[in-house]
Amino acid sequence: MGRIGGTGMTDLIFYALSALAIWSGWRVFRVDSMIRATFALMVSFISVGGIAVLMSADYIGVATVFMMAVEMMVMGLFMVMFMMNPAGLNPMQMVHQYKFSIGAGIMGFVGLTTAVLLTNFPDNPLPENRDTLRDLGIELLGGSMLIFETAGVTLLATMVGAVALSSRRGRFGDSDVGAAPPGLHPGGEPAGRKVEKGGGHGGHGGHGGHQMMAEKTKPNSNDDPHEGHGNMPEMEA
Amino acid sequence: MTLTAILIVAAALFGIGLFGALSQKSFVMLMMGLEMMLNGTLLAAVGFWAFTLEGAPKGQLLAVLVMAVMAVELAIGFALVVAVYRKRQADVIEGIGTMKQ
Amino acid sequence: MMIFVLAFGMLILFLTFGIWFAAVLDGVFSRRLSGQSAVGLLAPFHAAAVYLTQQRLRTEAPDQLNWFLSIAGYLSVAAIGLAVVPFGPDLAVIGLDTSVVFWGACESLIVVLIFLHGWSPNAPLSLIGAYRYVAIGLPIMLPSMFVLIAAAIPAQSLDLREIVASQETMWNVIRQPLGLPLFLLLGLSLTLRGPFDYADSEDLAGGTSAEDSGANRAGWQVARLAMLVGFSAVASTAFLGGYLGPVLPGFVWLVLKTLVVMATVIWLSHLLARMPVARMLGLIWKILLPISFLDLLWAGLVALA
Amino acid sequence: MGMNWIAKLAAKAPVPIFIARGNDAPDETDKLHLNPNLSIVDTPRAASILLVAGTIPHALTAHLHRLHDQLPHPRATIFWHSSPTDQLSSALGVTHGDDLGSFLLQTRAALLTGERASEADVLPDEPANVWRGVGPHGQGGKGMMGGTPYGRPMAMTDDDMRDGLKLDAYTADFGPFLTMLPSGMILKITLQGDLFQKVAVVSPPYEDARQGREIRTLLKLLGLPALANRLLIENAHCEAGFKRLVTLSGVRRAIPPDLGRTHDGSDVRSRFEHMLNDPSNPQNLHLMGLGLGDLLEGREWQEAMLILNSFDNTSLRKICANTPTDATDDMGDSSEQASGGHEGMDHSSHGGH
Repeated sequence: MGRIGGTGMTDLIFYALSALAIWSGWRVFRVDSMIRATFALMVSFISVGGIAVLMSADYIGVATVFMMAVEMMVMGLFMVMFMMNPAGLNPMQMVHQYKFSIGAGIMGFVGLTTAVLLTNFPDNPLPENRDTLRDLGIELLGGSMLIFETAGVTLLATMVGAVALSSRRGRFGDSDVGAAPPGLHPGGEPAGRKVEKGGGHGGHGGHGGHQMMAEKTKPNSNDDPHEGHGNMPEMEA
Repeated sequence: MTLTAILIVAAALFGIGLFGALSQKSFVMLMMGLEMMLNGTLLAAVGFWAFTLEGAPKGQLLAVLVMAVMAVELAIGFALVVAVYRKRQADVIEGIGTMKQ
Repeated sequence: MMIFVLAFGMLILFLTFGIWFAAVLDGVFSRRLSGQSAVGLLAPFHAAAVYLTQQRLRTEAPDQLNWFLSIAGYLSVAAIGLAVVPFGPDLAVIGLDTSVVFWGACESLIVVLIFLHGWSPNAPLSLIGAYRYVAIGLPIMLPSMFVLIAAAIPAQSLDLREIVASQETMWNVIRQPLGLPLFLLLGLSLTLRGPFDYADSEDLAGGTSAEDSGANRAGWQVARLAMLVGFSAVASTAFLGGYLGPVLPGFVWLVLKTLVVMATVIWLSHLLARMPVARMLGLIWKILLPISFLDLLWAGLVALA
Repeated sequence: MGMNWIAKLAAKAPVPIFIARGNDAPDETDKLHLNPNLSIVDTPRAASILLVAGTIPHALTAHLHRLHDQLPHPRATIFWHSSPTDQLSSALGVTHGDDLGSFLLQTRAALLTGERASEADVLPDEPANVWRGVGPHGQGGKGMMGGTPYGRPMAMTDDDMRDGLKLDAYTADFGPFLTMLPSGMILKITLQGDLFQKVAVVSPPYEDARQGREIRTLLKLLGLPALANRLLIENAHCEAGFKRLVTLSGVRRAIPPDLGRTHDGSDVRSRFEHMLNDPSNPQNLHLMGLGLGDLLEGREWQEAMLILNSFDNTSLRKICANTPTDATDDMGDSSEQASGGHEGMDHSSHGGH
């Protein structure tokens, strides 16, 4: 399936793209700057898209680049929005169970690789000159139309769900004032489970309580900024 | 470019993603780990399609579905991040030790 | 191989000439509108030379790598966008079955690159420009993709070469009258111009490029003009029949049509006022997007008829 | 030292100048836009020459020096109708107005050939504040939030005005030479994204800051710089051609309705209309205790700039007088020290040559 100037060239491009995909994937979790992390992931996706194009999956490859550029852009914005330190100018490592995670990652890789090496895969490569794009189109709007349309409806439902989840107005009032269900009789205790006073939350705003917001009271909030940093992430190696 | 090579690359991406998803404290970084795992999956799906299916279009359909899954994961993930942040001002996993209330 | 080298040479020639011409045209339009005499043909070179003699300043704690990558990337994406355009039958640098989707990928990468350009200097005004651009740049891509798909429908192909071939009898601009105007708005947004210039606008003292100096500034301005060339070439291919035309060689026709599109975009950019972001978002989601649906619906109905 | 070919080409281009307006900037300052040998740029990063027009009040000289350091080398400063400050003693002074253009051209040519040395930085190229972190990277203190490296603590969350998502806020001083703000005005702005959260006046605009430049700034803010320059031509606002262009541009519809409404019902749209049709005759507005906070808070950047520039100078100074000044801030050493930055750029952002 040498698409660009013979098999040797294709192999070379494949190895280069693979190396780029893995290296940038690794950088995602090693850089301080969230923006760099996000766009390293994008580079990884673009490389995989390139490999897909090498394998004659033109549409899949190009659409991966298309989708991932947009998705990573949105992700980058969320990074800047929610992170207290998106540029990594104040370097920190926000990790937990670090050794276990490394072990799990390596185990995952080794296990899958072993499985790959020990399995005999059938060898039915893509025939030369097959119009894969046309195949895909016919399949999407032919035999597998139901699947495709289900995916479409799922995406629509996702959009509705995402808007509902992220909007401020909830069923029982504004979400940021601590939504509570109405009482069983007028003015009574909220129905349902009781609120437990727990120091389980914290994070960003909680830290704010540290320095500047200590005096700021937050009426109507179930969250207490003074307790907020009970579990705040500590610096780790 | 052989199927084995492609699958090993996919396994490596999956492993990195697994490491990221398990180790990162921040929600958004955790989602990047999940995306990375799906990245490996996508590569493996396309690899199988190209080398073992004789170009049966259903293989490409699988890859399209993986992409749809990524989009759904991202959208719902961000919506949940926003919802949790509104309620708790939390942007790390430890911030929601409990899901109650 | 010979064909590839030929096409590549044409691309470089086209891009260089286009950038120069766009810069001249921009100067002419803006000075005409402000009631002043026109500028010389060499003015762009002089202006570029000024930037090249200046020092390249650093801001405090910038993201140097991304700063460089955003400028280089913007320029290369412009060139890559131009590369999918067929200069003649079967004469494209990148001949891809999915070139329309490929161009879409370029569009979305441009949003990323412009964001990075505003992000990297670590300065408030440029970051505001970057935020605002993403808010506008992502939604304006939706109508543009719909009109491009509509343009692909009569060709029954996502290949720009096929799309040109399908316009042998009638150009898409006549067949789908809503397509080109909507696509031109995208062009204003991709090249950071006039009513869609939310990244580099005057209310932010230059926005994402407020901190650029010296060679960086020259590079960014050249990249913007290159993007204009790339966009205009794609627009004239998808809607104005690309290289099709009588008597003259195909490449000349393509260049002429590209220049017409380019002049229109520059003219619109100087003529139209820019509204605040929230108002523009309303316009895009509530008016432009439904219009692009109509365009797609129309194209589908015509194809079925 | 001869010129290389790039410098020779550059010498033929219009001189990029950045204008820092003083209190009594000469009337001809605006006309410089019409000079084909000059190009007036919006950011000091693009300029070769800093033109100081009129006297800069003593309180603002530090800002002027910071602005000076933000110009790329080779650079020069020219004081026009004013005398150079002590720190900028190597700068040139000019009083005559007619041949300013040719004088600027000569200065630039001298810079390019190296006859005239580029001016050195006035302010030291070092952080504005001391390093007050503890950890190896300056993160310092307990947890992640500890220290304030170089006086810059991490961004803190602030209440949101639109939908209650409490995200990080950024506070900085903007002005006094920013082209979209009235000259001399320094605002301490707290931003969330591009939304104005809080506004305080550090320094009000000069008494004679604008000389009818508001309408041209408004046109520039609305993306029509060419039309703004056209207004410099005598009686241009009466021309039919100009009026047609304004109508064609849709500029009236581009201004959101009810933006910056005052008590007597006038909004940006109506004030824009008035300035366009009757520029010599300022409107009499009833402001009644209206402060900048009432007008700007919750607005996004472009809207806020439109509101600011839709008032004539007298009204704007009245509004500033109604606005609490910066003294009320009790954040101590937090973010605002980082932001002595003129142009809204951080103080030491001119660093690293």
